Amino acid sequence: MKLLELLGYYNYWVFAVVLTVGLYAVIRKRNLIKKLIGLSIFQSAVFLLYITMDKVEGGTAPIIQKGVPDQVFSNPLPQVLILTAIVVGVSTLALGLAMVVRIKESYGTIEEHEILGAD
Amino acid sequence: MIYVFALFLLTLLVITAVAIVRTENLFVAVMLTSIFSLLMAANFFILDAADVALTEAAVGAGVTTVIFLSALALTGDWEKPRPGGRTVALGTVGVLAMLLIYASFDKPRLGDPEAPVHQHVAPWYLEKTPEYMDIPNVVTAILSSFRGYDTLGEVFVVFAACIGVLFILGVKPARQTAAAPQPVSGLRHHLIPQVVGRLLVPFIVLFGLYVQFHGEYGPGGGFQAGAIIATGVILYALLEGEAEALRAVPRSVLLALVVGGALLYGAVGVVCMLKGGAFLDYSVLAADPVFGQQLGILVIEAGVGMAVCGALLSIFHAFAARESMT
Amino acid sequence: MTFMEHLPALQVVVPMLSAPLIVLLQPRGLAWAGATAAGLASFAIAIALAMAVLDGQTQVYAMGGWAAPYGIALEVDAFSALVLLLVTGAGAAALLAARVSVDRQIEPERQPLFYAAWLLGLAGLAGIVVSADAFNIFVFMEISSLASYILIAGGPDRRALPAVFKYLIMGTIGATFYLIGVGLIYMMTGTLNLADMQARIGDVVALNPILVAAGFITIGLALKAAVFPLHVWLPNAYTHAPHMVTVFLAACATKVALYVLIRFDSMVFQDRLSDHEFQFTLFALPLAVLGILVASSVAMFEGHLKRLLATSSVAQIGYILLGASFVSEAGITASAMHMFNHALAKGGLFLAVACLAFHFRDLRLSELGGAARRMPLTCAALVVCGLSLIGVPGTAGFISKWLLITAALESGLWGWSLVAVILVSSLMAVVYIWRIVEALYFQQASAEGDTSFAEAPLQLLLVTWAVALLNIFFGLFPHLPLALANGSAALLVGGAP
Amino acid sequence: MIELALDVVSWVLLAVGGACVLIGGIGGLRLPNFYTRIHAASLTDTMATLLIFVGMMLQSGLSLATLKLFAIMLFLLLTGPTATYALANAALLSGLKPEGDTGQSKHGENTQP
Amino acid sequence: MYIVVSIAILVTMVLALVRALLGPTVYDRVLAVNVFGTKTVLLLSVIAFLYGRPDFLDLALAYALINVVGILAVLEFFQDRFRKQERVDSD
Repeated sequence: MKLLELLGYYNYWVFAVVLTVGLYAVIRKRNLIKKLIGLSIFQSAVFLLYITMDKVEGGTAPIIQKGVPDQVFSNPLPQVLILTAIVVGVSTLALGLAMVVRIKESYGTIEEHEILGAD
Repeated sequence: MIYVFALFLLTLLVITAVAIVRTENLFVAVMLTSIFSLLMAANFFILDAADVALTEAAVGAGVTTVIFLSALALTGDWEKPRPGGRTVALGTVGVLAMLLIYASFDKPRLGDPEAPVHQHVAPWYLEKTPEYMDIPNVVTAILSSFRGYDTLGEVFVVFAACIGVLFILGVKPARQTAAAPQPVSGLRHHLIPQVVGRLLVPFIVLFGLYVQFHGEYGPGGGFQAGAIIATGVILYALLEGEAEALRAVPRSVLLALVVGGALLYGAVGVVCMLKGGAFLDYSVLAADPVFGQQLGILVIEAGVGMAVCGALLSIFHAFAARESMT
Repeated sequence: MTFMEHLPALQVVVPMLSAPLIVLLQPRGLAWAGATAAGLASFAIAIALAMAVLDGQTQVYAMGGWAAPYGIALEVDAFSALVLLLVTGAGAAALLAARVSVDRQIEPERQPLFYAAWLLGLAGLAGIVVSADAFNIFVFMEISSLASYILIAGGPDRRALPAVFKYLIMGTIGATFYLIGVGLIYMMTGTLNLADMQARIGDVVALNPILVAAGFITIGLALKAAVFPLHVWLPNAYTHAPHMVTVFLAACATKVALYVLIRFDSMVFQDRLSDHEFQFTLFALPLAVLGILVASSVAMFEGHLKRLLATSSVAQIGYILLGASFVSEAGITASAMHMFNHALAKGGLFLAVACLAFHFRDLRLSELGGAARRMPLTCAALVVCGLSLIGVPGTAGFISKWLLITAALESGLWGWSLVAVILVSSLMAVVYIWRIVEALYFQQASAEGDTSFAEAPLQLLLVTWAVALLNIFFGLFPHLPLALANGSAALLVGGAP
Repeated sequence: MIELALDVVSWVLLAVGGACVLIGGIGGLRLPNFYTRIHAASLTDTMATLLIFVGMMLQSGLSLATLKLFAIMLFLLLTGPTATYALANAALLSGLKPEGDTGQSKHGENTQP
Repeated sequence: MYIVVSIAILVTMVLALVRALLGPTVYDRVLAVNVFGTKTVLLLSVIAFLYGRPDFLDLALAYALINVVGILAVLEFFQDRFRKQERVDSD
């Protein structure tokens, strides 16, 4: 029973590890595109946290089938929140990449230490 | 039994994330990012989040990879390694990880029905959706009606991203290349992909429309449909060349799509106000409240689909036009 | 439902829906006119809401017709009415004065997009203040952040881009930390509505996730509000942004994040978590004091005029956090008042900087010689707003400094040392304002600079003077903001309904 | 009776399909250079897809799901080989010469454009 | 029965991931991504049947269509760089 008990928390540990991997990339890497990739990993971890909440033992996706009586459904609310968060992540990514392209044209480099050196 | 899959895929997820951070070739990092999004979608599907998996698939595999690659084409795809100790970064990040893992023991176990999340608001939604809207997909019902204001904010986030990229990339690059920007010929001499692609594009757009209008009955809705249709037109642009795609869907149409979609969503809300209900209260739209709700959901999903499709395509064209300039 | 009842929704909908319309207005002048009309309309709505709140009825609006915990509820009480006035007022004033200054810095064909982003920023900030749903605050926080990234990225010289990229990275990390915090609270209480959360958080047994959630939300919002150690993005972002954007963002952007922090803390965490007051004070007080002292001293030795004022903004945010960290009625009143007064003072100062920028390409203090002779009116307005920033009696700044000192004294044994900190930092403020005055009035004009009388355009000058006079007016008759601040303090900490 | 036969046939198809997938995966890993690995990958693309989807179609009988399964199979069979062809074409164009009999590709290093 | 097939697919995904991480030339990685995408489609369809909810096949259908766009975008990227290098060498 103990192992199955621990398995229940496995999702939260993966959330913690992927979150820290993303944060590490954002803090540590100096290439601006690698920072953006780290940022998208960082946000994906949060999506995993929300979707882990919605699973109910033996429940199916919250789409009500006409014929089937008293079905157990997973919780639909975190899915709605994550639908919004995914699109927010893509929008921030697109804006960040547009800035990186402009920085490359005006500074000639996308390494943070070289940019700071240039000014 | 789902533990086996969940365990397996989550471990793959962690490996891919670490590999993305470690590799120095940015192109490889982008390839691994698309694998990362494939794994995320599979994980969501196993955890009963079909709508979210479809969104992650439509947005992650198609549009994100294409935008990253066009940005890499404009910048370099090698990262300068950073020598020196990484103890400080690892230290702070390690502390955060320990804190999170320590806090995870009080959280409800994966999937236990007594978790507070399943007691308070969720059962009301599951119970009231057939009564108020009578549509099977509860996620679409919440997304468009119960929490429609969130989705309105969401459409304006996409609208902001679109005008942001057009604003930032609106500045002509400083050193215009002497040679006239030669038309970016798509995979011209790849005959087979071109033929298959020309066959495939109509089916992708058709499938996008299916997902758009099937949103109430199965996994689908405005976001997914907009992303899939945008991916279809991007495939056409890849095969025929960006200029050809611009002739098919000119920039003015794209701007009209984005502005039209956002305004359509807002207009439905204002009409609800004028007809005496609260903002975005669709039950006043028609005599029978249930039919009014369904009508409202259908119209705003169309608005969301238009806005997302227009925004993603104008972002792609902004980057592609930049490529042909430098 | 009558028109008056729709006001909370209209407050957000009017600027938000006019943004796409403005993108279509290609002819140059029209974009500015449309944006200003929408800005003034939202300011009028904010005034009407404030009037309604002042005579006692807090507006609650169920969005989409669904009741609170199931749908999204909007709520306008005393605190949000005050911050709404601040946000829409700063937005409308900056828009009124923006035409001349923006024409010089943004190309005509990009202006419709610029003004649309401006209105989205205004709508996002108003959406945060009006909303009473935790996830809805995140969505509108993203809208306002994306809009401010776009606005700052419009800056004329190339240094704006790395500055705004750093702001994007730190802002997104802050918003995602906030999202994690909300997720953890939702996991333990099962609801997203703030009032509902307050009710249900009491019977949560396992306190670990709630503490971690409190930590994440506080750090995320501190990042967004540029509280002391996490403020590194602010000076560069405000310095290299277009002048009018700095006026708008400096006046209200960071204060809205502090508004959410104070509301979250006093409503959700405060009376339910045992000894949480002590934890919040333990966290916020040292950061506020450090922020005030370090930022003020850095501002003293700063050469560039705009960067000096931006760094002093970090110190002023420290004051607001100082007031909030007392967790007492007097403390919340002081921090709410200082939000209002600082917006007036700093908005006026940056408007004066925008006027100066018309005739002085380089805004370094060493280059501003002889400005007073060439632009007497602008420099006079700058001095008035500077005095209000210091807190000279008779100006708005004095009211909030006075309230801070009384709150500090009331807060027990540490009171006297905090009063000393406030006085020392006010002295530092005197020093750096005096450095500006000395550069403007007593420094010899540089050799080739012409000294003919050349004032800023009339439109910009009128708005600058209007804000300067407001500084004085609210210094002498602070009844309106004071009533709202007292109401908000009673609501948040006093436990009034 | 028919039911049982259908079940057995689809189990067999699914099992062989699974084995095919596995063989393709192992092939992709162990084969020496790029062009041989492309064969292994295309094996799984076509054969395994065919087997697994036909096996599932037998299970689901005549329904909307069968139509969807058929559509997925059709598109996979259409796009898989195209992608593999385009990939091999691009690799050949940019100079990755297929090996004669030495077995070890000259351009093994990572910085291949 | 579906479990056996899904386990086989999962193992293949691991092998494809190993190829993506090791892959000497860049084209190996692109090949690995292509194999990974196809296997995800198979896995999603099998799990849809495993859960007894065949109406979720839309997701697998979406992936079958979109996966090819990523691969062709990569090849377009390489073609651009290859043409840019030719221009650099020529002038």
